[in-house]
Amino acid sequence: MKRLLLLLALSTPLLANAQPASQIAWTPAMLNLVKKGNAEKGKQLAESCKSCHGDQGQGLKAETQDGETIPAVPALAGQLATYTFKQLRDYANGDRSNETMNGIAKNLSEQDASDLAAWFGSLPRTVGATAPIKARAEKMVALGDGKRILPPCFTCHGSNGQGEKMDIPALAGQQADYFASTLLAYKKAERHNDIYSRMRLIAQQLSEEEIKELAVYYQQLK
Amino acid sequence: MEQLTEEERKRILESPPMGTFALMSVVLGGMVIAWLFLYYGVFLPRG
Amino acid sequence: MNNAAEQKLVLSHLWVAFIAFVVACLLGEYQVLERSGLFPALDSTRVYFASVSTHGVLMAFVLTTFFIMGFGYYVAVSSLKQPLWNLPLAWISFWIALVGTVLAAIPLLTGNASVLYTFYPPIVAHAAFYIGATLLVVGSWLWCVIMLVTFGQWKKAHPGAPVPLAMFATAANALLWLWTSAGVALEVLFQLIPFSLGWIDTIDPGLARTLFAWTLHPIVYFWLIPTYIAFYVFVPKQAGGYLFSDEMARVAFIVLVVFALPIGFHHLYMDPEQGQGWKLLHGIGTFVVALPTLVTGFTVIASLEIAGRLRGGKGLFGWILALPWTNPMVLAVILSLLMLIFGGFGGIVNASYAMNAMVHNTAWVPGHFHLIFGGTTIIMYIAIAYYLWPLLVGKPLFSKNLALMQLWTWFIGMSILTTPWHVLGLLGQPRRISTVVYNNLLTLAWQPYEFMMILGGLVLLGSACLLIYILAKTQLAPAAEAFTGEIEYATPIHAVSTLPEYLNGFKVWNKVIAVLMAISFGFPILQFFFMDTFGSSAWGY
Amino acid sequence: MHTEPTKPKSQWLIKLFPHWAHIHIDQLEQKWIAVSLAAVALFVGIITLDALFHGINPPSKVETIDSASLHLSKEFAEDNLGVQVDGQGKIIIRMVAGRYSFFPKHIDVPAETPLTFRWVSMDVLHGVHIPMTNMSTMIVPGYVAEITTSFPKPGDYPLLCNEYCGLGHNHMWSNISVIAKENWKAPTKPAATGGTSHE
Repeated sequence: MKRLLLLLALSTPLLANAQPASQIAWTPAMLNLVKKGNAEKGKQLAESCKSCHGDQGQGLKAETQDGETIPAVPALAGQLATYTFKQLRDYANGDRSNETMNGIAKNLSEQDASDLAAWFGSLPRTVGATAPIKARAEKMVALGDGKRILPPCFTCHGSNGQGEKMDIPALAGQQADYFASTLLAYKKAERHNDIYSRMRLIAQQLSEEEIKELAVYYQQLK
Repeated sequence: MEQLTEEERKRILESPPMGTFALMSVVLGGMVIAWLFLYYGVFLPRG
Repeated sequence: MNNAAEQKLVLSHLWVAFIAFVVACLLGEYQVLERSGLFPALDSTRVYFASVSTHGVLMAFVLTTFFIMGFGYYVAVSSLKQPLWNLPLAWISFWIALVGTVLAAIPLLTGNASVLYTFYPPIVAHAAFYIGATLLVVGSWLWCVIMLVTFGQWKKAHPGAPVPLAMFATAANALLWLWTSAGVALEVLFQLIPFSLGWIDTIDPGLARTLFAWTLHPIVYFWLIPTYIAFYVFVPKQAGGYLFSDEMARVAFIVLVVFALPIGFHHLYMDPEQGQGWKLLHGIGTFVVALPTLVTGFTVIASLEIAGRLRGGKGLFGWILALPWTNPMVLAVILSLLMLIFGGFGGIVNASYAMNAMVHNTAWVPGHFHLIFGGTTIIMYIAIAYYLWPLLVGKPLFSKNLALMQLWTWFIGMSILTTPWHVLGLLGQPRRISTVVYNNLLTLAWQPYEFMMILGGLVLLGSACLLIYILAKTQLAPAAEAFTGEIEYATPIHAVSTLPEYLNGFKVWNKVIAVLMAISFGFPILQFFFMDTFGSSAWGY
Repeated sequence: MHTEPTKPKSQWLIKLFPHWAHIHIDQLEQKWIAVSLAAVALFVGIITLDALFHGINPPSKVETIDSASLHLSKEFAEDNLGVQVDGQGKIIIRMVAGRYSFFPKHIDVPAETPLTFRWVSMDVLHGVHIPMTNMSTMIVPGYVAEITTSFPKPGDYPLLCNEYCGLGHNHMWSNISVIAKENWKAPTKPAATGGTSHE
């Protein structure tokens, strides 16, 4: 009976007018699928990820070559498996767009995504280059800003930037360039796979300056 | 404390506690009034 | 009671209770300071919620349970005038409860159990927290067994004789606690522990809340009964008079126990998982349980009136001034009853079904329960401690004047603390917030009240420290003066010779409770197994 | 006060329980019990009559929902949230609570008009109330909390989370504008009436 209802619930969006932000729902079945991800298999699959995401899944910062900016690549090491899994599925379903990743993710099964997520989750997080941390960023992380209805970052992303159940990403050690471009994409609603616009609503309230400061802060967090 | 005769003691022990009744009635009456005020004066007007 | 072994048992329990109490008071003051936002250095949401969780657990579970167990042993031995049945079992119960407390304290203090003392699934804490809390309850169950066996044995040895009122009420409390704790025990054993260990994927928060509501109301009567015992069996004697009515006291305790249980849904008025008919039924039951408190108020004040008149008080209210206000027990009962007026009124408002929307989860609620628990209930725990300590350590009380000052400051601090809380509630401030960050005109009016609460908390903290100082000084004083006091239980004006069995035992009441519980909780619990419910997976915080 | 005992007219308790005759229950105490019963009966009477005849009840619609996949459901899809007017002119407001906000972030509603709120949680336990109004309910994951109320006074009100839901609980709030009835316009949204593909 429950399964039937679940099926119904999952099939209704096909009839609805607008697309939901993401097709992924953290039902117990979905959570178990991620939990059972096989890191060993993920490791083999991840061979082809290395060229962009690095040997250790540490990502890449943005680079300018011949006047063209090559965008930053996110660090995946130590990321929550649920988060990585959801992004891969969102890429596959077209709920998040990135030319390269959409193509790659479409060729991965749910099980592959789960294995990859498990593998990257098992890698140790890397700590990025140092740059001075602004007090304003620290304040935003610890206290938020009531005036703008901004909760402190740590309440969702963890006091060590370690992420949180179900799928709040770990931010510690994330490539600052990637971090900043992601928040900007949320701000402009170019990225929109956050359910109920949760991150978009927050990013809209942040200035570009603040976003850059937070990026520096989180890259250095252990 | 003045000494009470046995008779006075007995009388006190058997007399009904009018003071208590009066005191409790005032308190309970106050509660009823305050409750009615909150119910009809605050709760219902709030929608 | 002159048996050193039993004195040690009682003292150990009471010390655990009061140490938990003073630590919790310290945390309480930190919380009002943090919340005011006056001291940016203190602002930490993580510490705040770890602190609130610990404060609640220490006050509501540790202070109460250990005090009630220790006091129960004392009452059993002194009122029945016989040694305690199974002293080793009592010590086992003590250690189980203490180990449980420590086990729960570790995740609490390290911020791994910031789920507040009412648990809040589907947020999960570290499993050690639930297991520790369970051990504390298991320890208290052994106490219940000891109390009920003692009660039964005495009755068998004295057929037809009325059980002394103090022991009757203590046994009533043991029975109440067994019934009360069953709800939360079901929740913890079948939902929270397996959930926190990852043995089950989901739990239904609706069912969890229903089970907790089973416990949540009668637990406050478990805490309150020692206070009522002191009202009935110590106060009249200390005031220089007699208990107005022994029988009405028994009736009050029975109604309290029977009707405290099937009415927990007034905690769920605003919840979507129970229907309105059940809520209304529990609501009416909640009003019924106001009756024994009204009767208790009458009996106790009537006892005081007679004492005042015996001391020469005249006129309708002259007896009030004639009372011995410098007797700690008498002063405590006066202050306790004063707080009961306002705390009780707040409770009636909470209980008023749809009107609950006006105050639900606002600052009004902590204002209410601090007044009635921290005020009415705890001030009598303190008065009992002042009365028992000399008897337990064989030395006179360190200073009566300091004790009186301590009781006054406790009352004043509680008044300063809880008045703004009630007002804030009516203005709509939510409870359980660590700072006011809302940026809205309606919320700016709250600030001055926050400052008043800092003052109230400070007075209470000072008062709690003074209590510990007095108790420690009494115990550690050089044993120069021999203290030869005896415990004195109040005698009723009209001696009780025979009683109908239902006023002298609980067999029939136990069955009544079973029926009432089946009626009021049967369907509301079973519905979760018939509906298509969707469980929640575990979340952090 | 004289020694003459009052007439035993208030011996009703003994009449009710004849075998209590040998038990001492003061007549005044019996009177007090009668007074207490009357007060309690007054409270219970008002509450019960209002509940039965005026529909003044707390939110108690026992309706379940899968909180994990709300955004995939029809009713609580992101586009379907907020204020809508149904076929009968009834105003229904669908809101999602999730750490740490209410979605949608801001709504406009008319004053002095019955409003039906349907609240759901996408994660943990929440509660919501609007100060100075009776809009208050718990939001339990797995259940829809439905409450019908009205706002007597126009103004900007905060929507506050009132149940501990995690470390960001303090920050969980948003705004609601209550607009004078005559100035309020029903939102014109696509599929505002629910559409035809209902299941």
